[in-house]
Order: sequence, then structure tokens, then C-alpha cells
Amino acid sequence: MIYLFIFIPFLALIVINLLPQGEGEFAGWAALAVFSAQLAAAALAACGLIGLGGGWLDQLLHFRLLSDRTGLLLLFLAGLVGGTALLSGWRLRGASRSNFINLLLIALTGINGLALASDLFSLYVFIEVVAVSSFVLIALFRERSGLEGSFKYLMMSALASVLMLSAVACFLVAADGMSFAAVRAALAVPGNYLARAALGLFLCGLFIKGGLVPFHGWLPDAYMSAPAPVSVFLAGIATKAAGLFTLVRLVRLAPASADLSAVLLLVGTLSIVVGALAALGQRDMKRMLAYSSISQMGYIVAALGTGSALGNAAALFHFFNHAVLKSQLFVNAAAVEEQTGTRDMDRLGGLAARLPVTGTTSVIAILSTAGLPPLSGFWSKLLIVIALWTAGHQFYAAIALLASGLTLAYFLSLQRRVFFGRLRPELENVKEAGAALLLPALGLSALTVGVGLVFPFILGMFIK
Amino acid sequence: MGVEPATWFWLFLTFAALVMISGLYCFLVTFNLLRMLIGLEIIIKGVTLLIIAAGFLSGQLALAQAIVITVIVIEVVIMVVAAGLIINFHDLFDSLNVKNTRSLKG
Amino acid sequence: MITMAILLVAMALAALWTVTANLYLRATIALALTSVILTVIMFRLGAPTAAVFELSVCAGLISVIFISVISLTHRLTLQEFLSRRQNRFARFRYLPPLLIAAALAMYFARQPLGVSLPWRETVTDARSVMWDLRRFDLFGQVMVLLAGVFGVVTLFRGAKNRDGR
Amino acid sequence: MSSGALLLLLAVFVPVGGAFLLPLLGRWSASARNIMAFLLVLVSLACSTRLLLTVLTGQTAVYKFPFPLGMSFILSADGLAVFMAVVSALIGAIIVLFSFDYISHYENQNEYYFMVVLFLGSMTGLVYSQNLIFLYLFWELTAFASWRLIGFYRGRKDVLRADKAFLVTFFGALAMLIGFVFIYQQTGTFDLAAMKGLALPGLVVGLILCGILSKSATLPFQTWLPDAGVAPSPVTALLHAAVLVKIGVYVFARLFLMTFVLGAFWHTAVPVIAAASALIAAGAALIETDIKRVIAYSTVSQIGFIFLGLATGSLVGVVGGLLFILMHGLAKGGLFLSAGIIEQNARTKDITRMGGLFATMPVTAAAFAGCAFSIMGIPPFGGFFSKYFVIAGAVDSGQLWLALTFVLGAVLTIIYLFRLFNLIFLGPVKGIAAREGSRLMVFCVVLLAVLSLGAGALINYPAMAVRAAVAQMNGIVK
Repeated sequence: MIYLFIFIPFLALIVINLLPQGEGEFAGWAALAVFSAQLAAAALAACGLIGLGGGWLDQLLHFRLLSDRTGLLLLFLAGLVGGTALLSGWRLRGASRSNFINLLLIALTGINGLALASDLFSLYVFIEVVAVSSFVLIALFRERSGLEGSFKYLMMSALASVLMLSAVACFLVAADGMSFAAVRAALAVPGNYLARAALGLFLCGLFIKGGLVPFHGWLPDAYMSAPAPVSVFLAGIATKAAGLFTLVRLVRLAPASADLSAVLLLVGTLSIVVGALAALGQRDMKRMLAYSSISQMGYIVAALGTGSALGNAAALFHFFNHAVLKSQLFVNAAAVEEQTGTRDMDRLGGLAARLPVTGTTSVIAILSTAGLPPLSGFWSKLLIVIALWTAGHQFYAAIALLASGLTLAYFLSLQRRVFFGRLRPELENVKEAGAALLLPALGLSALTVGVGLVFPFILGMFIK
Repeated sequence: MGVEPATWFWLFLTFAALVMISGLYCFLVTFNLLRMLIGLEIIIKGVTLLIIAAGFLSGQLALAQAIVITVIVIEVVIMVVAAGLIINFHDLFDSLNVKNTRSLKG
Repeated sequence: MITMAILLVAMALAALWTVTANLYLRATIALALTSVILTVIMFRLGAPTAAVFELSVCAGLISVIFISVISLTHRLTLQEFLSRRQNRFARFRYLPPLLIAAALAMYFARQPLGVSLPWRETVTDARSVMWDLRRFDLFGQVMVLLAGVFGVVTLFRGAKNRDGR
Repeated sequence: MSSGALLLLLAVFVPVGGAFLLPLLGRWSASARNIMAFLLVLVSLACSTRLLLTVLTGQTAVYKFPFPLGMSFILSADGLAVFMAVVSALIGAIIVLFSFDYISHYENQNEYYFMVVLFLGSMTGLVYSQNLIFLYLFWELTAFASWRLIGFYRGRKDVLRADKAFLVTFFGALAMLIGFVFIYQQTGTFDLAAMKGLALPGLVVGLILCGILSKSATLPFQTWLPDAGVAPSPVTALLHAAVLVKIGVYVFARLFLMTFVLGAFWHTAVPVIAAASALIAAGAALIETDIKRVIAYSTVSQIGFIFLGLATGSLVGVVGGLLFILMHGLAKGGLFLSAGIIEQNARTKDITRMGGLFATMPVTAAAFAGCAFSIMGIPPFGGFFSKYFVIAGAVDSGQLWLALTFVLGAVLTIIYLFRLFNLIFLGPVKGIAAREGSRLMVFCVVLLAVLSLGAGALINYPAMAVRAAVAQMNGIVK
């Protein structure tokens, strides 16, 4: 069954392009069906209701897919965030629309490949699939900032690829092949410095791909300059899958070591603090969200740095929360931009009166991101802090915790400048966004609240 | 070839590094999009050399070749996309110099 | 050993020329030359399949792409050309010393690798490795190519029908 | 499930859950929403009162739902919790009643009732929580609700100050959470019952105190409270006089009197902080001219006294501190609500522009005077007894200088409250001759004043509840 995750988007892509296009309505519905099917299938598979065997296709194709819960999490999120992005791009028309849908499907295939790859080089190939489609998506409208952001991302991403390929070359010498098993075996050999160096190179590449401090320069530009629906996709899942998910896979290959842990903790904490501080000074809504994204990714990396089972679980949980919350915030930003025509927070104000749904859902999202109980973000941050603390990194835990105060600070300033406060006279005629933007926002915040409320009940299951 | 394998490895590594440093240098000092792309291309050449050499030294040449072929395909696609971006960029600004055209805050 | 060393030196020099050349066209030619030398190295190391790919795609196709980009975008007066040459010398004067320093550093930093290089003779045909073992990568390649196709569709639509949204 | 556990769940989740229905109800009918809000708080009050009877017989009620990692959800009704819950629900119910008229001509009423009821529900939850994580959870819910409530008028200044209040308390709470995680590492659980008698390192006590002091607006975190006076008066009464700031005091009692053992250093440090806070805030109250800021500084000052009482460690002092929570809540609620009536009718908050209002609003003036007497500590108002106990406690524990400081503070209190009363109600009419407020509003104010008086006249009954609470504490010199 697991092959379906790869082939359904691929086949949908072919079918959509073979059929006459018309207004692109059909393509949109077909793509939506693909995303929803993936969402449902991943959820069912996670509950054990769908088998994950390859069956006869394994004999035929030899893809050597890896199916575990971590991968399923990414598949689920790809369906969720992809569907959200698709809906928020529903208003696109003409060539932009069909290109958007096609590239979204390709990127989805890439993410699914990432989730299922059991081989370091395959991982790299699918990272590139996601990356190339992201480049084009950012430049979808071919306007000034989009081209610039896209080119910047392309260059940084290519440098990251070079680092990863150098790592692949080193592993060729140091390990017996590229599969996860071989790499793990090579890393477990104590004197294998080359494998260690390769791991370091690969990590560096992933830090660039993920946009972590100090390699974060491209990320705010790319997020900010991308068209609204694309930034939902990029921020929600694409760069996270390419950077962080791969990091999760990689870190699990290496045996626990103090060096690796120190690097991850340092990069993670730096990202948390620098991202939050930079976010405080922004006046473009999407740019602030981008810096916030860097900060939140820092939590995930820091949690991975503990190397404990609890830390890994907490990292994945925060990965989930972050994908949900960030795509929701970007959907809200898209709604604001669509209705008012600007993202400059100094020219907005009091929109909660005119955009009640967007305003309310964004409050939920920011509070959850800042870690206010009982929303889902609180639990993941709490677990991260507990994991850090019990692993003996009290200092980092304290920083991570206090930085959520910074998170609240910049998000409160966002709320104050955009939603809370008095309505500006020139915004008197603004109306609530359309259903295509409201539905995902409502769904995602329901997920945030629901997961937060249910979480204590599934805590035990989660830790195992 | 009667030389120590480790010596071979360092030889290839050194030259791959030299090639990559040239490319990186070009990448860093120029503000011209096309130049940056050329620098990038040179860096990728260095990596290709490294992969083939690694395959040769570890006796996994076949695997290394498969990898190199995949890398080349990806490289070409990236170059095509980058070329598309550059041409659009030129259409808009009539220049390839990012210093003149920067609209995004660093 | 000697031949290989000469080839490597030649490749490094070609790379140096590529980055320092003051005309795009010359840089492109130098880039192609680098590719060609790399091809020869690949052949000598016993990797003919990859070498053919490198030759046809990198030395061929990428040069074509670059040249078409140059012809679509590049216009220079003599004045600009001269000032640029001046500029380039200034900008690249640190590169050769840097390269020499790097080479020396690499030489002195030589260390035991921590792995024995066993010359594992597991060489099989690259095509069969590609097809039998790396099939998932092939699928990935197809997806990258498709992404490239849609990239071309999106980015080369012609400036006239540039649609806002 | 025992009836006690059911009562606990009802007391917490009826208001917390019901609050979410209020905005929906409000779309249909405003008065239905108002009555519903009042009923929700009343249910909580009724449950807590019923639990009070249980506790007075010497029993406790517990509800427990086990979660892993030491995060079990535990509600427990002991003397302290029930006392606190009854006080906050009682004052909360009166304030909700007052809001019916006060808030009726503003926008965002749906959100207002939603937040007020959510706040009171979370407050009840916090009081009953026996697990640090859930205590923190309800703690932050109250912070969130007060953020929305302070920013109720949506003006730039309002929202900025709401943000300030939220941020200060949030940072404090984070420091406290660090302390909790520290404790967690030592004990492997967040369950308070399992930590009884644990001695904490000084750093952890400091971190937790950060949270407590920021919530109760004690020095050095006091600035947000006077600023939060921009909120509507029922909100300031509810959050910043009667209930919210008491959270800090309550958690102090819960953690450091009932659970952990406080080190010698903190036995000195806490009274010093409290005394400094009490005196400095009293000084500020003397010079402020904004009616709400004066009362707010008075709150900061009085909270200092409560801390003082609790930190003496003597039986009488702690009894006084707890009684003080009740007396101060009733009286300060009354003061803020009267201030609300005055502010709404006189259209200014500046006391230098008021005067002679006694003639036009005699009932409010009388109620104001009653509440002020209680805060000053004039017998037979309730405030007298609590102050007396606290002073006696300080003398009892041999900290004579503390008792003297306290007397000084009490004198300052009398001075600034007289000044306030004088400027507002006596003398010639300067600004608008304000009319009396609506009947319901005046009724609420009078009710609070009467309760202040009644609590003093019948001091035996509250004292009984407080004694039941103190009996369960450890580390008290009896």
C-alpha cells in the first residue's frame, strides 16, 4: 500500500495534464482529492488500520521503502498543509493556477519520497525535488521580489546540496553503500573519522536547507517574497521536510555523542533566540512569521540535541505543531493581504472587528506557538523543556523556556498592530475572506485546540 | 597504480577542494547573477570529481557513477530554472547586478 | 599517477580561468573545458557511463544554456568591458594565493583516514546498478525533470503575458 | 465517583466550559447571555460552598485522573482551596451582576462575558489544582483572559497596557515553570501531594517567587497593575483587586505554606520584599490623582500586607493573611465598583476635578465609605480583624520591626483613603455633578459594603473556615 503514497500524486499529475484544462476547476478538485486521500490514508495507517507492506509491488519495483511512524507523520502533514496551500491558492486563475497545482503535486511527491526513502542519496534526490519545485513556485508570478527570493533560495540551496554531496562522497569511502543501515553501521565504528566528517557536512547542508541560524539569510526573503499560497506551503511543510525532517532521520542514524549533541543544542538555541529577536523588529507580517519560523525550528533542533527518546518524541510533536500553526498563520496572513492589499502591519489595525474568524483563529495560533496551555504548542514545548532538563542541559532549557516569552512579545505586537485595537478608518470596508481561506484556518485551529485538549490522554501512547 | 590508496584519496580531495574554493570565491565576490551561477557550476564540478574519486577508491564505481548521473540530471534542471529566473530578472531590471536591484532586506 | 596529477592540475587551472575570465562567453568556454577535463579523468578512473553523461550534458547542454542566457541578456559597451576587466583583477587577486595556501594546508593536514581503503572490487555495470538498485532515485530523477519542465513552462512563458495573478 | 469529586468537576468545568457558549448565546439574546453568565458563576459558587461544608467537617474531596509522566490531573478540595474558591466566586458573582448595567452600552460584550466567566472558572480550577502543570495551565488561562479584558476598549493605550500586563505575568510564569521543571527533575512528578515537606534550593524558590510576585503585582513587578486601570471598572475590580492578584498570594500559601519547606533566607527576604512593596505603593497612592490608580496602588500595598502575614509563619499571622484575602477582596471590589460608577457618571478619572459628589450620589458615597473603612481597618469592619491578626502574628513571631512597618503602612492607608474620599465626595462641586448609578450597580456596591461589615461583625464564621485551612498546613508555629 505504501507505494500509493508515491504514485497517486504522480498519476494525478499525469491525468490532470492529459485531460483538457478548461478553467482548471477539475485540476483543483482532483488535487484536493489527492491531498485529502493522503491525509486520510496517513491517519488510518498511523492507527494501524491500513497495512504498510509493499506487497507484490516490492518484488516488481525494488524501491526499498522505509515505513515508520515518523514517516507517516510527515505524510500526514504533507497532506494537511498541501491541502491548505491548495485551498488558499484557490483564487488563482489561468496559467498560474495550473502551474501552481502541478508544482504542488510534484512537491508533494517529493515530500512523500523523503518520508519513505531508506537511503541517504535517495533522501538527497527527493530534497532536490522539493527544492526545485519550490524555486519555481516562489517565482510563480515572476514579479520582482519573487524572482529575487527564488534566486537567493536557489543559490543557498545549491550550496547546501554541494555540502550534502560531499558528505555522500565521504560516505562512499567510509561506509558500505548509502542505505541508512550501512551509514549507521559506519558511524558506529569508533575510529571512523571520515564518516563523522561526512555527518558533519551533511548536517551543515541540512542547517542551510532548513534555514537555521547562522544559515538563515535566505529564509525570510523566500517566505516573504513567495505568493501567499506558496508561502503557506513553504513555511508549513516544504522547507521543514527538506531541512528538519531529514535532520531527524540523520540524527537517529548517529550514535549519541557529546559533539553532535553540543552542535545541535547550540544551533537550536541560537535559532530560537536570534529568530525571536529578529521577529520583534519586523513590520511586514509575513517576514515576522518567517523569523518566528526560524525560532520555532530551533526548538525542534534543540530537542533533537538531547538524543533521548523523550527528546525525539518531543521534537516530532513540535514538528507537527509547528507545521499546523505556521501554515495557519500564513493562511491568516494571506487572508489579511487578500482583503486589505497590504502586509505592512503599521498600516493595519483592529481587523478583528472586520475579519472575526481570521482574528480569532490567529489568536489561537499565536497563543499556541507561544506555548500557552492548554493549546497543543504548550505540551510540545513542555516536553522539549523537560527533555532538555532531564538530559542535563538546564541552561538551554531555561533559555528555551524564556524565549517563549519573546515569542509572546512579538506575537502580541502582531496582534496589536493587525487585529486587536481600534479599526482604522480606511479599513472600514474590509470584509471577511472567502471560504477557501476560512475553512483551512478553522480546521487547523480546531486541530490545535483539539490536540491540546486530548494530548494528556494520549501522552502515554506518544512517549512509547 | 602502485601508490597508497590514502595518498590517492588526499590527492583527489585536495584538487576537488581547490576547484570548489575557486567556485566559492567567485560566488562570494561577485554581485552578478550569471557569475554566481558559473561559480556554482564550478563548485558542482568539484563535487562530481570527489564522488567519482570516492567511488574509484572504495571500489564502488558503479554506485558512484549512478550517483553522478543523477547529480548531473539534477544539476541541469537547476541550471535551467536558474536560467529562467535570470532571464526574467533581466526583463524586469535590464541588469544582472543584484546590487542595483535589491528590493528585499538582507 | 603522473598523468592523473597533470589532469587534476589542468582541471584546477581551467576552473581558475572560468571564474576569472572577464567575458561571459570565455567563462562558458572555460567551464566547458573544465567539464571536458573532468570527463577524461572519469574515463581514466574507469567510469565511462558517467563520463559520457558529463560530456554530453555538462560540457554540451549546460554550455548551450549559458550561451543562450548570455545572448538573451548580455550587452556590453567597450567602456564597460574595460572597466570591468580592471575591476575583476582587483577582485580576484586574492584567489591564487588562497588556492596555494589551501593546497599546502591540505598537504600538511593529511591524516590517516580511519578507514582502510580495501579496493573493494564490487564493480558491476553502472547501468545495472542504476536500474536494479537505485530505482527509487530514478523515480526521483523523473520528478526533478518534471519539476524542471513546469519550471520552463512557468518561467519562459514570454514577457508579454506576465500575469499579476 | 464520589459526590465531592463531582462537585469539584462541576465547580471548575461548568464555568470554563459554559464560557464558550456565551458568545453563541449572545448572538441570540443579550439578556439570556447575561443571566447565563451569572448562573454559571453561581453554580460554581454553590458547588464550592457545598464543599466548604464538607471541609469544615474535617474531610477533603479529591478527583484524580491519572496521566503519565507525573502529570495526573488532580483536583483537591482542602480548607485553603475551598476558602479561596468561595471568596473568588462570591466576589466574581457580584461583579458579573454589576456588569449587566455597567457594560451594557459598549461593543464586544460577548467577548467580555466569555472572558469574565472563563477567568472565574480558571481561577476556580487553579485553586483546586493539586498538580503543578495544571496549576500552571489555569494560571495562564487567567492571564489570557485578563489580556483580553484589559484591552476591552481597544484603544491604542488600552491594548498596549493589556500586552504589558500579559507579558509581565507571562515572563514571571515562565520563570516559575522553570522552577517547576527543576522540582520535577528532583521528584519525578508534578503532583503536589507527593512533594510535601520537600526542601527547595534557594534558586528554585526565587524562580517561583518571580511568578508569584509578578502575578500579585508586588515589587518589583508592580507596574502593570496601575496601568491596567484602563480596563472597564468591573474588570479592574475583578482582576486587579479582588481575584487575579490573589492568585499569587494563594499560590504562595499553597506552595510554601502547605507543601514545601521554605529556607531561612526566604523567611527574611519575603517579608522584606512585602514590606517594601507595601510602603512604596502606599506612598504612590498618596500622590496619584487618577482614582483607579490610587485604588490600584492601594491594592499593591495591601497585597504586601497579606504576604507579610503569610510569611510570618505564626498561626495568628497566617490566619490574618487568609482573612485579609477575603476582607480585602470584598472591600476593594466595592471600592473599584464605586469608582466605576463615579467614573462613568462624572466622565473623568481625575480626582482633582471631582468634589462634592456626596450630595448627588449619597448611597454610593456611603458604600464607598464603608469599603474604605474596612480597608483602613476600622472596627467593626472585617478589615480590622484581619489587620489585627496580621500585626499580632508579626509580634507573635518576634519580628517587632515588621509589626512597626505594618502599623506605619496602616496609617498611610488611612491617610490616602481619607484623601481620596475627601477629594471625591466632600468639598465644593468642581466638575460634573454626577448622578447616582443604576439601581443594580448601586445594589452591588452596597452589597459589598454590607458584606464587609457583616464579615467583621460575624467574624467567627470566616475565621472558622480559615482555621480549617490552617490546620492542614505544615511549618506553622502554633
